[in-house]
Order: sequence, then structure tokens, then C-alpha cells
Amino acid sequence: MEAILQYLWGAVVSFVLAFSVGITYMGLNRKVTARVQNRIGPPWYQNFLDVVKLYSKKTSIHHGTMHHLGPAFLMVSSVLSLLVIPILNGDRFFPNLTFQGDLIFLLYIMTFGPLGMALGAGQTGNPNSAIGVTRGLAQMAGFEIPWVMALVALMIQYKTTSIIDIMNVQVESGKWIMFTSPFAFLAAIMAMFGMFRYSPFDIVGAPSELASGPMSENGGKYLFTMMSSGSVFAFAKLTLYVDLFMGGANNLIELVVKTFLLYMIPVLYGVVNPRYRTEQAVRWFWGWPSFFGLLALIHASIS
Amino acid sequence: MINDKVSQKIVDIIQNFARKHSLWVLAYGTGCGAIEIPPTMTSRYDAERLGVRGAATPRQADVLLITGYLTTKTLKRVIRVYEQMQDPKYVIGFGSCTINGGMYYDSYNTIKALDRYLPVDVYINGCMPRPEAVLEGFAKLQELIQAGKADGARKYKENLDWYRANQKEVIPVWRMPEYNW
Amino acid sequence: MREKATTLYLGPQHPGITGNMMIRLKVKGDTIVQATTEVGYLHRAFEKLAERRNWLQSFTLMCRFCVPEPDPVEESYARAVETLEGREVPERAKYIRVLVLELARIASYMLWYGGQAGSLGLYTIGQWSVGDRNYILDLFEELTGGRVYHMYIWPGGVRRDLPMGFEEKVLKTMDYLEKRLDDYEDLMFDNAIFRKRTIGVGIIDPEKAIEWGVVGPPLRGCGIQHDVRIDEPYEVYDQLDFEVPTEEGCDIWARANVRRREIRQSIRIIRQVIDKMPKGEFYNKIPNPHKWRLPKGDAYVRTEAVRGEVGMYIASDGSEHPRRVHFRGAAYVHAVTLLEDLLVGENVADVSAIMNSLGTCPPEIER
Amino acid sequence: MEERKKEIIQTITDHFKDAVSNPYDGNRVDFTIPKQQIPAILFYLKDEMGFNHLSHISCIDWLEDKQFELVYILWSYTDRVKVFVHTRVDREQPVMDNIDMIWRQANTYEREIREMYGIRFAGLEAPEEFLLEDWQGPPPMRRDFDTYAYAMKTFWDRQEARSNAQDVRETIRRRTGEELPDFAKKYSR
Repeated sequence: MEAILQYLWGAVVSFVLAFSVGITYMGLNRKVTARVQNRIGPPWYQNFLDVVKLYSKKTSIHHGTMHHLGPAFLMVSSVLSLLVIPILNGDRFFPNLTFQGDLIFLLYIMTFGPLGMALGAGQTGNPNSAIGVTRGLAQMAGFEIPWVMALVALMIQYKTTSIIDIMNVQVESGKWIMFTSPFAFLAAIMAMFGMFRYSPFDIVGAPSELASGPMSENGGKYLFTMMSSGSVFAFAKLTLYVDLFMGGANNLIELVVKTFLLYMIPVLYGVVNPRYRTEQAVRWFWGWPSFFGLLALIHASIS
Repeated sequence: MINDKVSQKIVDIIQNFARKHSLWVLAYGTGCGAIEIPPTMTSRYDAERLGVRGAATPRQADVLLITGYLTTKTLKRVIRVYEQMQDPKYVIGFGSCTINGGMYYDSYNTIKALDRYLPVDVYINGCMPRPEAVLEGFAKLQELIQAGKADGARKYKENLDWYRANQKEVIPVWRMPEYNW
Repeated sequence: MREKATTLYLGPQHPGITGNMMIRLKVKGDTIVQATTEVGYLHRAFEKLAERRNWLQSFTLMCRFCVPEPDPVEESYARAVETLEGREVPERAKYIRVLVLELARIASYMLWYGGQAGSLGLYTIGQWSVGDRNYILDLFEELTGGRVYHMYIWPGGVRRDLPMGFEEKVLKTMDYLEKRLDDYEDLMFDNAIFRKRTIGVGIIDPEKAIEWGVVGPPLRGCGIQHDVRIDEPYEVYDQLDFEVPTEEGCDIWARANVRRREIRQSIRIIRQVIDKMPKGEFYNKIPNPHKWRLPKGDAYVRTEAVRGEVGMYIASDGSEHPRRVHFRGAAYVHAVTLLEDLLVGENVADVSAIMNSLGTCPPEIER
Repeated sequence: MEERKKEIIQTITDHFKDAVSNPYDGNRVDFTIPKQQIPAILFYLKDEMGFNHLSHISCIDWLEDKQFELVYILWSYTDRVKVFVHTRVDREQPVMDNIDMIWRQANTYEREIREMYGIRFAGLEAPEEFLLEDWQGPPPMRRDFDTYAYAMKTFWDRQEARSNAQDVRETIRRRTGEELPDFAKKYSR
């Protein structure tokens, strides 16, 4: 009984943590972008205000059941993936759900949300949403390949599918996988550009092309759900990267520093680049990132 | 124990604070005033400091910025856009021509007083209003929101018949869905 | 395989559209099979209103024809009136006019920088260039009193002389801008993704270009060197030394490069103008505007704006009021027939970039 | 340029007996011609004389003559001469030939003129509406359409505010308590 309570407690705390850190990161993203763009920019807590405002908006849009469920699917997917990913080394405070084989489960869960969103957006009848969804799925087909290759390379190399085991390997050897299998890291980082959907891969919700893509018909509470699930998901992904490649984190401050540094890679790359067209983006992912993924696989199987 | 009134008041204060500092402006340049929106949003004047930010679709927007004169053809679209926006929503009339027709007072294709067709919360006068004036308009709107006085949407809902009658007066062929909130 | 075509309404409320207009796209997958423009959202009936006002009152309407760049329209109107009346313009006024026109050209190109880069998702350029554009608007404010609408170039000369120390301020701004332009070019034109997005997109067939009435940077992007400033020099452009750049690509990249080089030429022109500016009168006074009658007849003048050739046709019946004022915008021919033709076969993602590269300006179409 | 101008006038008047040349200074050549010959003369100017840029098509309503005047302005990139071709159309039955097969962009001009003046262009393929939507009055650019009366009748006018808003200084003083300078006081109410 106590164990279950502890799990629940850990789940709630990690959700709150992921939500607030994720939203802060988004605010910092806007701030950093603004500084690059030669202006002051909004305060770092701007996104909290946005989220509260979106939640307090009345929402009277109805396009059918799937449209209502779409953001919920996203939220479920983000929270589930957060719960599967161990937050800290050593399993003391945030045990979450960890079990043998969770990497494969995670791969499934991470694609589940966007698919549900795609169904929801498809039902709105807005052509912008429909085109945005097809673009999103195409882009997913692009970055999933290097991403899966990198993960499979890790699984082969360390002969485990558990994230905890991979973290333990790094803690024991004292070497980050980032350095021991650099090709997998490179492939995964490049795939991360696609996951975060910042420029040059913001093709899904490109404003000057598709208004805001799949979100076109979603305002108020829907957008609130999407924004908060996005921030949770962002934190979950960053934590996963830290767990897998950067030796995990021993305390929260270390985690925040590491995730923030990782987060700045796509943000800063995005500020100075225009966006790709869909087929160019997919081709990009199937180029160098996939090549690195292949190298990682070869490296894993010979070592 | 906190009674309902007090808790409602606290919620209102938090909501109004958030609404005040997060104004998403619909990216719809209805008239020539749209030329001063990029300077307002970009580096020198940087409206994002106040939480003012562009929104791509009416569903996500809070503020409808009517940038200048409205032709009857645009008025129809603007009404549609306004009705698609979600509560709470605000309208800012931008430029002299939204107030009294400005220099287009004798044109056969532009309306002369915006507040007969849409509930306007803040007017910014001038032709063109400078970015400073636009920022001041936003600051004024924030004041109104904080005081809970920016209730154009409620006015529209309560007096829908009057607004509809005025709108139908200038739009000869009315093929639009009903307003559903 | 037969796919069903989806109808996609681009605008009038759409962040990617340049102004208030609408394009109805028939889309198969991501490819456009048919495009129909619908304009008229900004029709204010200026030309009708001008018939109710006298010759000088109409002049305040003129600058509202095209919002991003009002000065060439003022210039066209002023010069059309002068041609019809046979009014002389003092030499100094001509130089000041060229100065204002070129400053307006740079300001408009800075806005274009933001639009072109923003349409492809490179928002940083837009933030920089639109922010720096304020420096030129400051100059305008000092000179004319207005940031956007100047009403400065009027029949008979210009409205006011240059303020004290204005030349130095212009030169200082030009030095600053030249430094900043290097930054924009580094970020925009040296970017591999920008190249990928623009090369080979939105190709105008150079054989068709003249026949279809393409003018301005789109025409020069096809390798055809035509510019009203050289073909039919007005004001003092024949005494100034500048080049009209051309590019061979016929695509967005070529047009962007033409514009990039034209800004440099404008800065060069401004430096020469300030160097050569004569002293003297700046205004050949017109009679009492309420009794100012122009002789019966008509006149048509052309001016080079950033979007290409703009023209002003005026006709007088000998009274105080214009009989007809008709403005020809460059976007008028670009945005309807040319755009409809150009968009077929392109990707949906490129519509906004193509519109920006043509310089589509709805207020000019609808007036 | 003067020789070239003479040459152009000579060639055109030789080919089109009805064409009347009007003298103008500068690089302007001007013809008046009956409306039936408009497509022919434009074709000729474009294909034989090199006037391949259609710069403008305009229309003027001469209410007192009961006629519309159409003006076609062409530009030659090689000769650097512009040609004006004027023609008159009867106001009661305004029918004109369509020239958008010569220059595609003429299509846009003709659509506008059709809408604004009610001139029918034979064989013009384009949607009926161009700038206006659901317009029910007469073609608005005609001289006998009074835009002021129409606007006053159709659109509600804020009369009082127009006169009140004249005094900006007074408004500022009321809002911020700023003291008016002496010279301005005599203008304020």
C-alpha cells in the first residue's frame, strides 16, 4: 500500500515539475529568441500567464467527438511517457513506472499522441488542419527512422531495453554514452530537431502557410491542453535524452541544467534558419541523421 | 471557510491578471493600419513585452484589431471572424476611419462608425496612429480588463438584435451562419 | 491515380497573405492545380472620391493608394499634374524628391526583407529589418511630419525645405544601414535552407514576362533590364550614376537578389543626391487651390516603385476638380493574372513566398 | 526620337485611315480612332511596331457628351515612346471589343472597367464581380452616381463626433489636465 502511495505521490510531483519546468522553458525560449532578434521580449513567466488565460477562456467549438478527444490523447501520451521515464538516478524519489522493456513501450507511446491529435484535427473539416496533419505524419516518418536507429543501437550495445539499466551502466562506468557511442547520440540529437518542431522543422504549424496547422480550430481550453501537454512532453523528452546519453542526473538542479542546455540546441538553431518544405525535411532526416543511425548500429553490433 | 463570493473574486483577479498580460492579436490586417503593426511588434517597440502576440486563427485570438476603414466586403468577413473568436474577446478600433469614417466619409464602400457593427472596447485615433499610440491603446485595454470593464463581448451578446439589424443594413446579401456561443 | 482536389482558402484572414486579399486554391496533395485571386476587400473608391475634391485635396488621397510605399504615388500624381499644366519644378525640389523616393524605396525594401524572410519562417530577419526601418521613418518624420503618409511631394515642388543638418543625419543612417544590410545578407542569402526554398520556385517564363506585363524586380529577375528610371528618366535620375541589377534565375532567389543589390544602389543614389544638391527654391507656388484649374487634356506618367512601374493617368475637363484620376499599380497586373498563372504547379508552402517576391500589394490593386 | 515619332505617326495613319493623330511634345504619340478598329490597331502596334508593353487602360465618363472614352497606353521598350490610343463608346449601349488575347493583363483592367462603368466587353471570360460584392446600385464610377448621397443614405454617420473631434488640444487637456497655451485658448470652446 505504501509503495503504491509513493508511486502516486511521485507521479503527481513529477507531473507538476515537468509542467512548470516545461512552461518555463517555453518562456525562456521566447526570451532567448527575442534577445537574438534585438529586442527585450516577454518576461520569462509569460507562458504561465498565457496558459492561465487560455484555461479561463470560454470554449464553444464543436466539431465532433474526436475533435474533443484529440487534445486529450496528446495529454495522455505526454503524461504516460513522462511516467515511464525515470527522472533522477538512483530511483529514490521519483520511481515512476519502470520495467524491463520500457524503451519499446516509450517508442509506441510517443507516437500515440500525435496520431490521436491527427484524428481530432481531421474531424474539424478545416483544410489547414488536414494538410497540417499530413505534414506532421510525414515529418514523423522522417525523424522516427534515425531516432529508432539510435535507440536500437543502444539496446544492442547494452543488451537491455530498460532505461534504468542504461542509466546504471553510465553511473557505474562513469562515462556518458554521449561519448562512448557518439553516432547514436548524433542521430538522436538530429532527430530531436524534428520532435521539437522548431524552425527549420516547424512545417506542421507554419503560420505563413497553414495558419497554425492542426491547431487551427482549437482555441481556449483545447489550446491550453495542447500547450501544457506540449510542455510536459518537452520536459519528458529532454529528460529521456539526459537519461540515455548524458548519464542521468543526480539531483534536480543538475537535471535542469542539462535539459536546458539540450533544449537550447534546437532553439538556437531555429532562430537563424528558415523552414524546410515537407519533402525537404523528410529528405534531410533520411540523409545524415539516418546515416549516423546506421553507423551507430554498426558500431553497436561490432563492439 | 471561504464563501463563494470571496473565492469568485480571487479567481476573477487571477483571471483578469492573466488575461491582461496575455493579449493575442488576430493577424488580420483589415486596412492600411496594418502597416504600423509590424513596427509595433518588432524590435524597437516590441509589443511582446506587454504580452501582445500574434495569433494565426480566430479561434486562438483575444483581440481583434480593426486596422482602419472597413469596406462592406471586409465587414462581412470581420463579423464572421469576430463571431468565431472565443470569449472573452476585445475589439480595438485603430485609426480615425473607424471612429467617424475619417477621410472616407463620402465613400460608397466604407462604413463610418465601427461601433454600430461591432462592440469596440478601445479606439486609437490618428491616421496612422504611431506605434506608441498603439501601445498606449493596448495599455488602456489592459486597464479596462483589470477593472473588469472590457465587456464588449457581453454587450454584443445582449444587444445582438441591434447589431444584427445594423449589419444587415449595410450588407445586402446575408449568407452567414447564426452566432453560436 | 485520381486524387480529389481540396479547396483551400488562403485569406482574407491568413497570416501568410500579404495584406487583405484572398486566393482560392485547388490543391491535390501539396500541389496547386488552380488558383483564383479574389480582391476588393480594400476598395475605398479613391478615384471616385478624387472627382469630388479639387486638384490639391485629391493629393491627400494619393498617398493612401499603396500603404507600404506611398511616395512614388505622390510623385506620380504631382508629376502628372505638372505635365498637364506645364508647371516647372525648381532644381532643388527635384533633388529632394529623388532623395525622398530613394529613402522610401529603402524603407519599403526593409519591409520586404521582413516579409520575404517571414514567409519562409526566418523571423529574425523581419525583426531586425523592420526595427531598423524605423530609422528611415524617423528621417521622414523629421522631414515631413509623418511616419507613413508624408504628403510631401506635391504639385510644384516639395512642401518644405530640408531641415538643418538633415543631410548629415541621412548619411549617418545610410552608414548604419550598410552595416546592418551585411548582417541581413549573411543570415538570409548565405543560408542553405533559404537557397533550397527559393531556387527554382515561382519561375516566370522570361519569354512571357514582357508580354504579360511583368515589371520591376520580377522582370529584372528574368534577366531583362528595364527600369523606368533609365527608360524614361524623370526628375534628375539621368544625372545620377547608378546601376540597374539583373539576375538570370527567374525564380524567387533571383528576385530577392535583385532587391538586395537595389538597396545598395539606392544608398549610392542618396549619397550622390546629397553631394550634388543645389541651393535655391524648392517650391513653385500654385495658385489658390480652390480656383486652380488645369487645362483640358490628359497626362500619363510612370514612376519606378519597388514593385515595378506604377503609373498615374489624369484627365481634366478644365474645371477645379479632376475628371479622372486612374492609378496603375505594379501589383495590379502581378497579383491577378500573373499570380493565378504562376501558382499552378507550385507547392502550397511556397504561396506566401511567391506573393512576397512579386511584391503583391492589395491596396494598390483595389484602391 | 522626333524622327521615330514621325515615322510611327506616318505608318499608323497610312494603315488606319480613320486614325487621327493628336500632336504632343516629348515621347508621347497620340491617336484617336473609332472603337471598331481598336483590336486591329493594338495588334498592329504590338506585333509590327514593337509596342509590347501595355501600360494602362483607362476609362473616362463624358456625361455631357453621352460617351465613354477609353484610353489604351502602350510603351515600347526599344523606342522609348508611349502611344495613347483614344476611342469613344456610346454611353447608352457601351459595348467594346475584348483585347485580353493580346495582353493577358488587359483582362484585369477590363474586369474593373466592366464593373465600375458598366461597359460590356465582348467575350471577356472572368467572374462578374471584381472589387465590389453584391453591389446593387448603378456602376459606381459613372458620373451620375453620387457617392456622397449614397454614403449618407447607407452608412450611419457620427455627425457630432466629427465636429467635436476637431479640437485635439482640448481633448488632451481634458484627459491629462495639461495647461493650454494662450494662443490656443481662443480656438477652444
